[in-house]
Amino acid sequence: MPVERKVQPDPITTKSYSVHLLVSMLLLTASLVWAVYDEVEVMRPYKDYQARFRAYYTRFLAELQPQQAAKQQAIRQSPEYQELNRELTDAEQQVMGRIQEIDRITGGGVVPRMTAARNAFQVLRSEIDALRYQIEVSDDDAEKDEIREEIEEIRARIVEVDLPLADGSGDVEEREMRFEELEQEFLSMQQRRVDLQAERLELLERANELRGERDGLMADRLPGLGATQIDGLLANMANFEIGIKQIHLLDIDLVDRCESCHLGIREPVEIGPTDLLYPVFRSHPRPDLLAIHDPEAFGCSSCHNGNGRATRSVTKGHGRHKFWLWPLFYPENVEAGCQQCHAKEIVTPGGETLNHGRELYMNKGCWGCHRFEGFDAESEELTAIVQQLRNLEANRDANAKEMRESIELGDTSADGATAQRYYARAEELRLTNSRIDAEIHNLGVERTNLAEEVKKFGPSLKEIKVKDVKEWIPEWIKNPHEFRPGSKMPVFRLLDEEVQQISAYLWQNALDGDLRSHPMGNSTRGKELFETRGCMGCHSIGEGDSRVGGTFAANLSRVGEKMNYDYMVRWIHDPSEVTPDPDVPDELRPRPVMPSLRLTEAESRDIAAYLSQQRTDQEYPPAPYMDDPQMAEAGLVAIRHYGCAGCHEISGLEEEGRIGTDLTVEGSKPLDRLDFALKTHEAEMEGWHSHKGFFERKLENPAFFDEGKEREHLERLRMPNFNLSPDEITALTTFLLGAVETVFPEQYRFEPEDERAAVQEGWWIITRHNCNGCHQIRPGNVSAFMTIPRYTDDPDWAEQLPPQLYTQGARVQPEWLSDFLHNPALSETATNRNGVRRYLEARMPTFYFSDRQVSKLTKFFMARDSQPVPDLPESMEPLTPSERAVGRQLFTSDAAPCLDCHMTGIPSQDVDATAPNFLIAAERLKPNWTFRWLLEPASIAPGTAMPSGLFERDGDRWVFAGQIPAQARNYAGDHADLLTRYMFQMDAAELARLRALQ
Amino acid sequence: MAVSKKAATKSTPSATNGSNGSRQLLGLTVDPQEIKQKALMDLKAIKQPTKTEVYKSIFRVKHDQTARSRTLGVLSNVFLHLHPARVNRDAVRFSFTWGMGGISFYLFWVLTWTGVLLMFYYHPTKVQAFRDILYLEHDVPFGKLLRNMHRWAAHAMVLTVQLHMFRVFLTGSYKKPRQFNWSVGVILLVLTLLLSFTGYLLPDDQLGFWAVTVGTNMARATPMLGHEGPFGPQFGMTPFNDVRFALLGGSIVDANALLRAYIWHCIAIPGFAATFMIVHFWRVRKDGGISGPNRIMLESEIKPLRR
Amino acid sequence: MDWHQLWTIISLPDNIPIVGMLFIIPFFTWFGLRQAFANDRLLAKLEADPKLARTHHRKTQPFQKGWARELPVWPYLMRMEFLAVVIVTFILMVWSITLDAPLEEPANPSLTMNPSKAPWYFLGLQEMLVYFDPWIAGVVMPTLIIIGLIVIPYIDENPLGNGYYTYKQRKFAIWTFISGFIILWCSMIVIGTLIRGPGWMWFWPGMTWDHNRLIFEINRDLHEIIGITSQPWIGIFGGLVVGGFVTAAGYGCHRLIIATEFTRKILGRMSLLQYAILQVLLIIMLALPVKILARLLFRIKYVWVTPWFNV
Amino acid sequence: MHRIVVAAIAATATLLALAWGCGGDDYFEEYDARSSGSATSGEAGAPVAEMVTVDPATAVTVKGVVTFSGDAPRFPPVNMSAEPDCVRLHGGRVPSDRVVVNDGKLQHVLVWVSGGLEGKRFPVRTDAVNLDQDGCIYKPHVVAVQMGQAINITNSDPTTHNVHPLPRENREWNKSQTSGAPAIEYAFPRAEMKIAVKCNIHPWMQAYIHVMEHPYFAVSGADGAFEIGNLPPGTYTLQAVHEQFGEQETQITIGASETQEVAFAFAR
Repeated sequence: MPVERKVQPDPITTKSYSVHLLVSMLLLTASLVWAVYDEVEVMRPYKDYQARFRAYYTRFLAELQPQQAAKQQAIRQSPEYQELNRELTDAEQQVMGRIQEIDRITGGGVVPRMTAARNAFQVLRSEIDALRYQIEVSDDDAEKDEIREEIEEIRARIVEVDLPLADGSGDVEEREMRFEELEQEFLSMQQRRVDLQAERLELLERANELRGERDGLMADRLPGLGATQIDGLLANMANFEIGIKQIHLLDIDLVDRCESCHLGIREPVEIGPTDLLYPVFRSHPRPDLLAIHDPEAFGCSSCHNGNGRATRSVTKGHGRHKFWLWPLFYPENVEAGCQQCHAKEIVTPGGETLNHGRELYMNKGCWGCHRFEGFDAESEELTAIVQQLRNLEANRDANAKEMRESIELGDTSADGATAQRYYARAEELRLTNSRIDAEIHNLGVERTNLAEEVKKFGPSLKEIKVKDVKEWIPEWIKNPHEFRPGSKMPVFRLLDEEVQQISAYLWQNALDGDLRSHPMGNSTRGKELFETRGCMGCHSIGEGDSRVGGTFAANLSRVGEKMNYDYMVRWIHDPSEVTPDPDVPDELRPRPVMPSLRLTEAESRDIAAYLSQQRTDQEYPPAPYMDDPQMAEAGLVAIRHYGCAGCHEISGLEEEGRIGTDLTVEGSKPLDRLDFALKTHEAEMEGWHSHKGFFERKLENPAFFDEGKEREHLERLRMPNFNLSPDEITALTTFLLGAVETVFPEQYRFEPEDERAAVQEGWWIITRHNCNGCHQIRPGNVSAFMTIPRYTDDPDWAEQLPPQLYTQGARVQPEWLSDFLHNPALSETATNRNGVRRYLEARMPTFYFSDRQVSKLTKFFMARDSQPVPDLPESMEPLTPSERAVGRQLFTSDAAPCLDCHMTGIPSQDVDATAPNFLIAAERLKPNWTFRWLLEPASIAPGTAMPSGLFERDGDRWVFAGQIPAQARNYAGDHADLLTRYMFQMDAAELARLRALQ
Repeated sequence: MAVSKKAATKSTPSATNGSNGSRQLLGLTVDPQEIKQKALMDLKAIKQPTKTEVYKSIFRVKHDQTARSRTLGVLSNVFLHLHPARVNRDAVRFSFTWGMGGISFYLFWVLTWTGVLLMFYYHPTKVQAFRDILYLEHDVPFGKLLRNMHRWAAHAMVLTVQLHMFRVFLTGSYKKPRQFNWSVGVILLVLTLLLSFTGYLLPDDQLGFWAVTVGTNMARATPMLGHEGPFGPQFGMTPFNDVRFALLGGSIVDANALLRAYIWHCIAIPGFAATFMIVHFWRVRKDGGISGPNRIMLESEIKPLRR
Repeated sequence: MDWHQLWTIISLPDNIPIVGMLFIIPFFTWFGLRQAFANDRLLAKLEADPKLARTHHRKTQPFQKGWARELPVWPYLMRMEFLAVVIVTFILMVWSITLDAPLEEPANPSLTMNPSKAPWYFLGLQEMLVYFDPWIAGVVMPTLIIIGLIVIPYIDENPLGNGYYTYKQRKFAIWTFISGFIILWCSMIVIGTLIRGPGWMWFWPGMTWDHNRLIFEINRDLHEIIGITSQPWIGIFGGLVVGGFVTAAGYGCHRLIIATEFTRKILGRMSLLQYAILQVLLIIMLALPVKILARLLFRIKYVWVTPWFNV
Repeated sequence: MHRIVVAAIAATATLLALAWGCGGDDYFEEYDARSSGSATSGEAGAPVAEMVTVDPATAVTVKGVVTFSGDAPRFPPVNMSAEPDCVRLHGGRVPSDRVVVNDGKLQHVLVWVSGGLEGKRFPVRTDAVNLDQDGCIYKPHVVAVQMGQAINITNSDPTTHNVHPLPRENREWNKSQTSGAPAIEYAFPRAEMKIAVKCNIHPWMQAYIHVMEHPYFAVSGADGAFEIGNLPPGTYTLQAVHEQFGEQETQITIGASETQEVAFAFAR
């Protein structure tokens, strides 16, 4: 290009980058500042929480303080307090002079004198000690002697000491003393000081006692904290340091910083959800649980889950994000956490939702299809024992063989010593086998027990031919909840033809049997018996709002439509009587869950008559297909597919296993293994892609995750619908959420080996047999009986409620209880009655317990009240004749007419009785419990008819509160104790005398 | 040597002076005038810190504007040890270089430092590894920042290395005389990827675990050396002696794999990478700086090939 | 359309580099080629004007007479480096403050992740697993990539375009590299990241990653389609097909190599060994898209089945 | 070079946007937003009842008579034979006190204001109500008290009784009271209708205690009359409750200082 262009300045060398540099440096600096801010503030949001907490809590306490101070002031004004205070002042005044003197002598005389003597003494002693050491290390005897002399010289040396006088006058005496004298002086002054202090303490004893009493009165009367305590809390807040608050459990390396934000959790003041404006600051809503699970020992996330380490944000801390495997439990499921350690129990005190869930798992029969460790443990134990027996027998046979061989070898060995060795071996084996025999015997007993205990959840379907109305069966199978809303039999998703096939199989494979035919009973009497004998502890009648009775067993509102009258009579009369089954030997016959109420045949007929009337006039279409063998054949497939044999005894399917998943650790199953199917995306978007979301939806509608799926009928989800209520779903979800593989080592888990294990085991039996249906076993328990209008509305009937079992273990003797559980009639002949409370209409039924179960139950009651098993009876002083007379008078006094309520054995009188007979007291009750019972029955059995306040305190004994009978006035002993002894030594003759006196 | 000798001779008189002074001190006679003078000298020295021996020993001597002193300046400048004194103007132009090589090096440097800091908090054991990451995330001051920086710098480095290579290719900079340096660069790319890959496993979470599982599963199929590869079984390969076993220290990704990944990640590969980087940079210098110096060449100017 | 899914994938912190790649690679491709074209224009001018060519400074654009050809490192290079360091540090800081490095559940060998993906830069290789047996995709391919990259300077006998951007003088090399780097490497990574979902199935952007998705896909070996059922005929047939491909591809590549006078000239400078290596690499590179298309379009699983290996 | 700075800033902006997308959570802001939203949507917690003082000048009175028509169910006379001491106190048969009708007037009916006083609190009555055990019968058979108001339970019999209220909501207790023992004074802290009181020693003895939230109630006397006074004017629901015959309700509106007559008629 010819045209010469003007050279432009070089852009690289001429351009300045100052602006770029400046801008980017500024940006970098800003990012550094940001990083620091991020680190210091954003990453540590708890600082804001703590600053707020300090402000809010200080304000809260400042408001609370004057209130509490006012309350305290009011208490101080109370005459009792004033009186104590005055006494205290007096007591203090009395000794004040001497106390002051002691203090003066000690401080001004004894201690200075002691110190002076000690100082001088110590100088000499150190010198001596140093010389002694020289002796010890010296090899030269001459030198040793020399040094010893030196020591003697020191000992003899006279030292001048200024000793203050011991009387506290402050004067000083000048003394010349030797080593021993100094030591003596020092020791004597030491002793003097001790003596003076002891005297001082003794003088103040009364005052201190009174002060304790006064402060105790304050603590006793003051609800919440005292003003000074609150001042202390305020001071804590004033010195509050912002920083991570953490609990670190070294052995499991658990770090929980929950309290960095939840600052009020462990405060001694109760802080409500909004007391500090935000619920995050509330105190723990269950301080009782916190008290037994000290956070310093258990942490927080061990129960609640969440990421205890994370303090960056709520989401991180609560672990509610995809990658944290242990997200915080929601409040309604919080009890799920209990199972980390309380996995072996069916009842965990304090975990009501969880217990409800477990109870549902047991009593809705979930375990029929889904194994869960602990549920139906008997059948597993049985299998294990059978295996064990086989092994033992094999061992025994092998030993026997070896024994024969040893003997043979011994017989043929060359020398005697060798032969002896062989014979000894044979002998040892023989002994081993005899031990094995004993073991086999014990296991055999165990096996018998277990065989009695193993039972399926639902009724045996082998009986349906004799039991049920044929045409009713398909209708029932089709939709049990239509016939009986809320029934435990769930609704399967069956095709009509499957219903027919299943009915056909069941019908054709049921047992044929003859039933004794019964005349129709009196249904009016039957109704009364049904409502009062105890049937309603488990069964209910009426549907919807008018439903009355327990939920443990079937609702009988339409039972008349389905069941044969004759069968009903047999069943009510004796549930253990079954149609003979040629395939099953008698000892393997399953025992029914339904107990016997020991009804007479007439009573059974009456009840059956009443129940037969419980029906609507629905017609059932004929079902000829039920006799078609082809249908039955197809039915077998369906029955297998739906797992009917999981809950029912069905001919030909005795060995069938469970069809569902094992749920023992379902809560820790990886989320990806829960099949959300087509709902996955929806779940993720709506935020329920979690165990909780899965369980809740699955329980609400087991077919939920089939929705939208294109599947063959038999490929669809098999779980039937139980039509659970929202509460039940929450309870079961809680239970399943907590069903996890525990991450805690053994020392954390509640797997006691002492008597508490007996409590754990007992609850399983109690839940399985619905003892709660009639008895209150835990305070707050509402038994089914307590919901029946008759018992709630009429105070007379309220007295007819079955007894509470709160302190049963302390009350009765274990041997007696065991007998009673075996046979509640307490008699081999008069079985149609209650053994103890014959006046009760309701009857303690005879359960088909195995020996093992009875023993477990007995241990349960004993363990709950910390009673020793076996029980060694207390020795009881025999009554002197005069004591007997006093006892008699007290027993029959107008003020305590014991025999007005207690049974006496006279039928006419026992009609009105509301308490047991004294004659069985000695073998049944425990004296110490009886003594406490007499004093304050209401604290042992709230609501009891036995009145409180029969005795009043007089010095260190209890005396009768009413008009004291003449002879008793001179009796110096304890009246309640006397009455107890009298009661325990009562016999029929004595009782007759009392009756006469009455 | 010559310099130190000179210094030694210079210092001799002052040393004798000092010994004179000390003799006076022993005699307890103090000359206030002399002490004052010495104090003044010290003060003067403080006023001109650049003149002190301490300063000079650290920052070298300020040179006069002579050719010799300039040479000394170049020789003693730390930056000019890494770069030549002058570079082709294109090497300064960002649009030409994209700066990716330098950025890659800088990122490597960042990774080294953050990595070293992370090593303080990390134990390559199955029990502790994951916990340590949580610890870093929640406890260690700036721990989250540290880990994030390490991770993102690693990702960025994989990108910048690739871009660097892309640029080198587009400018034909691998051509004579830089063929070998390109090969070194390729090896550095491989090392970069391996560094990142070995680091992936270290948090011991699902992400890393399965990424490494997938990655190492391919090794099963190595021909002849993997038990699932062609001719592998014929060579007697089983899951317990093949190349994958060697990589993982076991037949599954477990504690040994973690430890191996750790050692490869922290010691072996960085060592190789550093070595190759040194070679790479040295070759850049020796090959005449970055490729910019070459004139553009016309087709007509191609010289015939001489073999 | 489920854009939430796409957002979930894109916003995954670990996928940021891929998202960045989507922008950065095209940008730099454009950025480099723009300079190449500018230089090409200069080259064209010089070629047209031999006189100017003799006197021209021969520096790449933009350069003007009078400017220093070399600059002191201090301050001109140092300041650039410093600026780069500052900006990179800044970006890294902001990136690290705002985005957390991923940390998922603790490793659990019994719980397979679906999809379980390799680190993003290996996703190209993982994607290859769909089309090839692991020994090819996981071992042979990477090895060949490395070897191929290393030998580039030794087989590229084109003396032009050394040290400056140019397209015109290196069409063949640039096309080969771009197709290898961008089409085969980067796009495979993008597919592996954004497109491959659970079960390594193909999900278009906007489709939900449904774990339950089922697709009917039967891949058959080529010999099955043809109807050959017994060894050794299967092996022989496969060998023939592969051999056929190699012949055809080699022929095609050769046609490309001798496409213009310039390329023929370059060919003339190459030794037989260089040519052979070039051909092998080109044929293998070409085999990738061919096999991918054969799989995607014709559902062909293996072409060559032998008792020892399958291709 | 500008481009780089621009690119850096753009990258920063992108990252910031991403960071915002991943957003942190501020508990306090969220909680405030949530609770302020819910506060307007509905009052969840029950408001604290206000203490009302009645102006005697405008106070009104409701009074009336409870009548009964038809055949009153006959209850068998009380059988005290189990306790000769009790029999001795009566000169013959003791009629049941479950239903007492005198000339068509029904005794032992609780009349109370069941509606119209919601959300109001009234001072607790300071007078004690007596419940006497006299002749082995509770006198009166029906007692009404305000919650917190004391009941004095006395024993005028020569025999020991035990006093055993069976509440459902209040705490349950059971105390024996010997002849001539001091009165048991007890105030039920919670409102609850129809608390049965029993003596377990003498199972025929029964009384009912009604514990009311406010002081506006009365129990009809032997003449069936009742009177509720010192009521602020307004519209109320009045309910009459009898142990056997259930409940009746009526609406009334009374202006200031008025006295209104209300009649309840039970029938069988």
